[in-house]
Amino acid sequence: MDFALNSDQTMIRDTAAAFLADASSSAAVRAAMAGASGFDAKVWQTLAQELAWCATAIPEEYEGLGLACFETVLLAEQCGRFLLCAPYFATACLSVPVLLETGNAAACGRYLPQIAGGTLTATTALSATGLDWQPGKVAAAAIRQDDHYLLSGAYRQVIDAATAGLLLLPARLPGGETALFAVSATAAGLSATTHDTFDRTRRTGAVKLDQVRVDAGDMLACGEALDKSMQRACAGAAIALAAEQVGGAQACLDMTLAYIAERKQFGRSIASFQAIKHRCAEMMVRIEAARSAVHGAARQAATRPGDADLTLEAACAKALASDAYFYCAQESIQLHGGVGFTWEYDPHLHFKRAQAGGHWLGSSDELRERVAANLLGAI
Amino acid sequence: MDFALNSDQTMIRDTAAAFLADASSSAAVRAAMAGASGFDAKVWQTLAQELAWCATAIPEEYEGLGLACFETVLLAEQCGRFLLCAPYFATACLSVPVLLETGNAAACGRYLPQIAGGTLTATTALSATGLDWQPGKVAAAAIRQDDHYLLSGAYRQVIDAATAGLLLLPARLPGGETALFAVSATAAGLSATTHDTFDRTRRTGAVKLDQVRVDAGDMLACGEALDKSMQRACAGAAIALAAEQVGGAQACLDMTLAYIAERKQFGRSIASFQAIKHRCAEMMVRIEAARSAVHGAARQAATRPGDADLTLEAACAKALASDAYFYCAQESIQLHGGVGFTWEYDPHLHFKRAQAGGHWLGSSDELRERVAANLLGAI
Amino acid sequence: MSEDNAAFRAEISGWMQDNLQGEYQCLRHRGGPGDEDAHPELRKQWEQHLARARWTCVGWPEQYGGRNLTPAQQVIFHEEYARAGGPGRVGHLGETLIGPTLIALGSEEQKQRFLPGIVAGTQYWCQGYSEPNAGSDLGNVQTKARQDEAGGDWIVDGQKVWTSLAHESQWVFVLARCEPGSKGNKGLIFLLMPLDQPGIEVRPIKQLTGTSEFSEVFFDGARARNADVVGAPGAGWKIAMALLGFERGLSTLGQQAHFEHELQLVCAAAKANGAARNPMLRNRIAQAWMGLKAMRYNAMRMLATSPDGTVDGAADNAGLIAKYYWSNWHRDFGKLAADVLGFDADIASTEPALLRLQQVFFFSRADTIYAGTNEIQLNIIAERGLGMPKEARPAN
Amino acid sequence: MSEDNAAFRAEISGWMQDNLQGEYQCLRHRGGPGDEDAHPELRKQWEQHLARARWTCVGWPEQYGGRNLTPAQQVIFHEEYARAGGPGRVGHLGETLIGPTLIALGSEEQKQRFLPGIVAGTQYWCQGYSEPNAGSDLGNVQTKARQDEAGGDWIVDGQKVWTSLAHESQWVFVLARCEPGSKGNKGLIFLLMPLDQPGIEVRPIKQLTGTSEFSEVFFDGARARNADVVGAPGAGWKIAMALLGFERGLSTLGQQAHFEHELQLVCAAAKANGAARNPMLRNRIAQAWMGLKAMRYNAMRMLATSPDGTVDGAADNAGLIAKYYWSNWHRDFGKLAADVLGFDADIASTEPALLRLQQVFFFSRADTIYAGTNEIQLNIIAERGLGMPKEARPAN
Repeated sequence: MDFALNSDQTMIRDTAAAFLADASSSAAVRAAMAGASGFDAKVWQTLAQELAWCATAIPEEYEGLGLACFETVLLAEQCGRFLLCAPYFATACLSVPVLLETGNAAACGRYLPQIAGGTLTATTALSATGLDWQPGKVAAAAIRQDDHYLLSGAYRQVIDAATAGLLLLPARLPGGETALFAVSATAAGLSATTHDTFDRTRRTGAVKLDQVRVDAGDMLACGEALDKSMQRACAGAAIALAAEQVGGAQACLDMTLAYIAERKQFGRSIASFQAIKHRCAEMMVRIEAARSAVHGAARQAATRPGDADLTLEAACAKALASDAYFYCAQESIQLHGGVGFTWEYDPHLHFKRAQAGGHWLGSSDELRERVAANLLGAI
Repeated sequence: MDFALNSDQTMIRDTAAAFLADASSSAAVRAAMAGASGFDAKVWQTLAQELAWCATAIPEEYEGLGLACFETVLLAEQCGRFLLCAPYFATACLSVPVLLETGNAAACGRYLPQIAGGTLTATTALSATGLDWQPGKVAAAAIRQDDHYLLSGAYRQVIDAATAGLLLLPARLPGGETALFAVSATAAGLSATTHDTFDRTRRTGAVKLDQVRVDAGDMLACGEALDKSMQRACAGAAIALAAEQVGGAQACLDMTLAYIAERKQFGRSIASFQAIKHRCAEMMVRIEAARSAVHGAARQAATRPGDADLTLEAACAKALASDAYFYCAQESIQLHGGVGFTWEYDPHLHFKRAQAGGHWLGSSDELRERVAANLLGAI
Repeated sequence: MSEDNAAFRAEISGWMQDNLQGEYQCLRHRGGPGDEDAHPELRKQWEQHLARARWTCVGWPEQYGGRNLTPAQQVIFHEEYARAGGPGRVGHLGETLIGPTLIALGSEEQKQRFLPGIVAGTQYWCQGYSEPNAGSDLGNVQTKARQDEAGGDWIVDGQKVWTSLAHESQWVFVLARCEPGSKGNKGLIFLLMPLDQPGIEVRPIKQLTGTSEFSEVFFDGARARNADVVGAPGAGWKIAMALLGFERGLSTLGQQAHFEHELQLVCAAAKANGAARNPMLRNRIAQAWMGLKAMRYNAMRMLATSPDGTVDGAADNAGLIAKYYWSNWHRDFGKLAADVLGFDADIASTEPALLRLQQVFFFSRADTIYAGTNEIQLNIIAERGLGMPKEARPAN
Repeated sequence: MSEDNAAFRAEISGWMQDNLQGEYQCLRHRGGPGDEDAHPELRKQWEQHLARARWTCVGWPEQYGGRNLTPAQQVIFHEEYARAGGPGRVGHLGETLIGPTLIALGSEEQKQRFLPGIVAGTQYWCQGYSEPNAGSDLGNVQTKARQDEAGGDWIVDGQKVWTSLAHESQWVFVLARCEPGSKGNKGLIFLLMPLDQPGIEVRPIKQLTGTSEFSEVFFDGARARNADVVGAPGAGWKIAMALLGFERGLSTLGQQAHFEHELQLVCAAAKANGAARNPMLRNRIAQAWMGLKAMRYNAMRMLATSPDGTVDGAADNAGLIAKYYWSNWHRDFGKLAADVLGFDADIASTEPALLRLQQVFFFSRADTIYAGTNEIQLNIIAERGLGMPKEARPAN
């Protein structure tokens, strides 16, 4: 496994950075935050249709580019760096792996080409309450009737709940098994609301189902097969989220370096104080270590490792990246001093995003317990 | 509760410091470490008989000075600061509270005056394996025969096992209750060995009992009453140990400040580097916070709070002091650079003592769980 | 504790129970840091309600309207006030900072004119120290004051920043440079200025919380009467530092009672949502409890007065670490509160208790920045507490 | 992985299994940091055993006795060597530092004279860089070298310190000042000197572990032949820095395999004594595992060579953090190992696996000090990695 980027990968990264520096500038982010949908439809159109970002990891048979998890990670890192407000994560990083891993070819054929083409956004609900796969905590129920199911229930936290065109929703079958359904946002009986979240760069909301009719063909998978698929898909999503977090952490460090180089106190640039230098160095250490873990996990994921190994790779990447992000966001506020506490400067946007994402797809402590269980057995 | 020291207390502290600066200099500590007993008998004689340190917290009815836990804490802090090698902790800080709390007046009358007079040293075994009160883990058994008990069993870690004149040893009675016995070191069938420990400033050893005969009057307490007494006594001992640890942490900071003021690199005293200054400041913060916790706990203990409150006070003092001690010892080695890693300089003596004591009378995590159980209920 | 003190404790506790009722009930536990914009008008009424019962400025001499309470009694007052959920005091800058400064260093006329309004809870103050380029480096103050030769007034031009509660205050105390070309702590003046005048504009700063406890204050030909100079022109630094000396005072124990209340909210939230069964969170909650205990005992060491007059450095050491310790404790605690809430931390709660914890998470970010950043605190601890070398300050 | 590499991996793994047997069995996992005095004589025989199979200096060009392995193959070699429990290499300073330096910058005569002994595992080297007042500040080297005008030899006076394995070595490479009055990195010379001569005295330093892996080396009229100057007199700094550049190399992956073995020992100890059921220790063990994984991927980024020649800064960044990351990881890991052992950590264990963990606890304290202290590493990361201002160095 060689860890160098090839020239295609370098280009993907640099093109994304150049695009986002403009399309997701601080002003653009703040405009998106203030809007009802939470993102700029025009930016999304460019990104999803012209740049085909959602197509990256979709196989060519579904009209995607057929690239690996690693290329998604390169894009996600830039999205995190520039605080991109867009349905990219929920669509391309979460729901695409879910569709691919559950492996329902008809459903893939129906939805993936639209996603690859940038005409359909998607999201996935993972449990009744939060953003990790907990089939035991699914509060919705599905009952089969002839050629369709009727779904009722609720999901308290779903990313982009109110804007996604396609919702992948788990529900319990009468026998106790959990099944996953592809449901159109326009289905009668489905209602979604957006939460008043502190992190305004990515919306979450609640979804309610009241006797929603779903074609039997849109039941993607169920039972053990679903659980296994979802664990793999969530691992992929966690690696992408971790990449975002590494990008975010890098942005925190970069903006801090820029600020403290200019800011003078006691007649000196505060960047010249050794304690400040050491703290910036510590940020870099954590960022680079997390980046190594994320890149390593993404490269491993491309080799289709076993379920347990993939889960551990993702746990390592997400825990290190998530902790590094929060650490850097905190330090960024602190080292900006007074202005770090203002709405006007950007550190707080990262700070809020770091805290929110820290609990998605497993908190760092939960992920460490997954690793511990593997090394030491269950407690 | 006024936290200022009165003039008597200031004198106790300063006199102890002046005595130990000489009697427990680095050279004296190293001589004691190398000796078989682990301490200098002459220093002990001065301290226990002339200075009457062991008498401090013994009531006047048992020929002690009748002072409070707080004065013991002032002495213990200096002992820790100067790495005193002596049976002071096991005798005065651990076994005296055990004798007083178990409250067997006849036994107190027999042993406390000798301890107060400095002619008897004592220790207490707390469990079969380690140095915290775990009656469930007592592996010795006692059988009553007429006017005496026969004790058999083993204790793997006992402070000053091989030198204490009196050993307070728990053993299980046939009915399942645990009882505590006062056993003379010279009792037939009792054997003690000293461990090859890394911390050479305080010896621990193993004790074995093979049909040791103990007078019925030397059964100090048993069952629930014993458990309650031991929890109180261990809380007292933990506060004293915490005081030692605060003193040790202070010594680590002081020796580091002295070294880095002299040490030059890059043409400057390394004490002038801001990162070094901040790290020394961080040490001071942890030391002063721990000292506040220890002094507060000692002053509270003097008011005879309820069992639960006393346990929590002790937990807080010991956890903060223990963590501060290890932190400062680690920083002391680091900031000494190369010489911090040598046998010749003193940081490693504190480092080893900090690690060893960190697991006595509850590790910091165990103590925090005690607090959590109180705040949140058992897990 | 003496019997007197127990009776005094009971008196306050009883008064609070009887009075923080009815219309004031909704103020319980409100108005603390990060919550300053809660019911400002009602909290001003509460100040006056307190004043009528002589519960403002309790440590001040009786001649100035105080009760001349001993430090031990003041401790009790602040503890019981906070324990009862007494709301954040709108008048605290007057009571704890400028009032004591005027009592110590003000002219008789200044005392007569300002102290009664502070005691009565009718006159509110804010602080004009920090500037965009004089934050940690307060000696770099650039706001200018020049004397109008005609009337003797001082005319002030410049900008102050991080002024808390400026929009709720009538008066501001200002540190300005009155000797052109002077540098550092020389040539400064300490002025008392009414905010409601043409030359002063207050612009709220939107904070990361979305609220605006802090403001920028712009001075453009604003005026202070010559009688409103505290101390001598040119010697303002001495007054400014004396005032900061009052900052570290008894109210710290009241602050801790607020923290204790917040910790109770976290425990309740953890029990309610199951976080109380998570061993890592249990450990952190216990650590927070321990830190709070250490903070309390540290404050008592800091406030200790030796019964027989002996002095040791302990109180100084305890005082030196106090700000760094509580602010970092509170910032860590804010993170703990958010982690206990888990997923729900990101959704503005409709339950006041949970919303309060969310505010603590965000607002505690300011704790390690204002009133001396962490970095400044560590410098001070190293230099004053440990006698380490001062940072080299390059020649200007 | 290509088929070639898989075959190569199997070859080494098989060879190690077949050869680290019998008399060498007791060397498994021995002789690492903190364990350098384990079986030194037998480990020298093992070096020669390796050499006979051409498993020393595998990355060197074939003309100097190496195998000219690609970096990827070297990675595999070091991983499999360590995974099999291959003992700490007594010859590693020769193989990884002075050998590559001579190959790059030595004279032909020096190559001919020294490289064969290094390859054969018969000639051992130690490093004479640090001095009592030139630790972090290597440019402050004061050891003097003056040329004997008669024979051209260089006569050396001074003292080196923290020289590892001096008592097991025959040769030392020395950085000395050859231009009197010169300062910093100017006027230095890089000399190769035999240790066994009248002017050199080696005094072991007793470390906190009680053992003596490090020594002081005193030079009192010691001699180096003029032919044993590497590079030009006065330009020794260049050689010294080039040599340090070789330090951060492929052996890092072998080191990680040692760490992995230590982590396995901790897991086994935790399962045996019940610590594995302690949630806090589980969390820390998992964190250690994660850190090790990050370290491994970081090393692979550091060693990455882009397939199509594009270069980005990633490898540099990964390289900059490597030493700080592994040394702090290992120090924390040592503490974790001790905490897993609990009470028993303080009693020298009679079980080799547990004793090893006890050694790690103590010896890992040196990791954050030698080869650039934490403080120096953070300076370097800030200045080279982040472009932050250099520390002011006062004029001498």
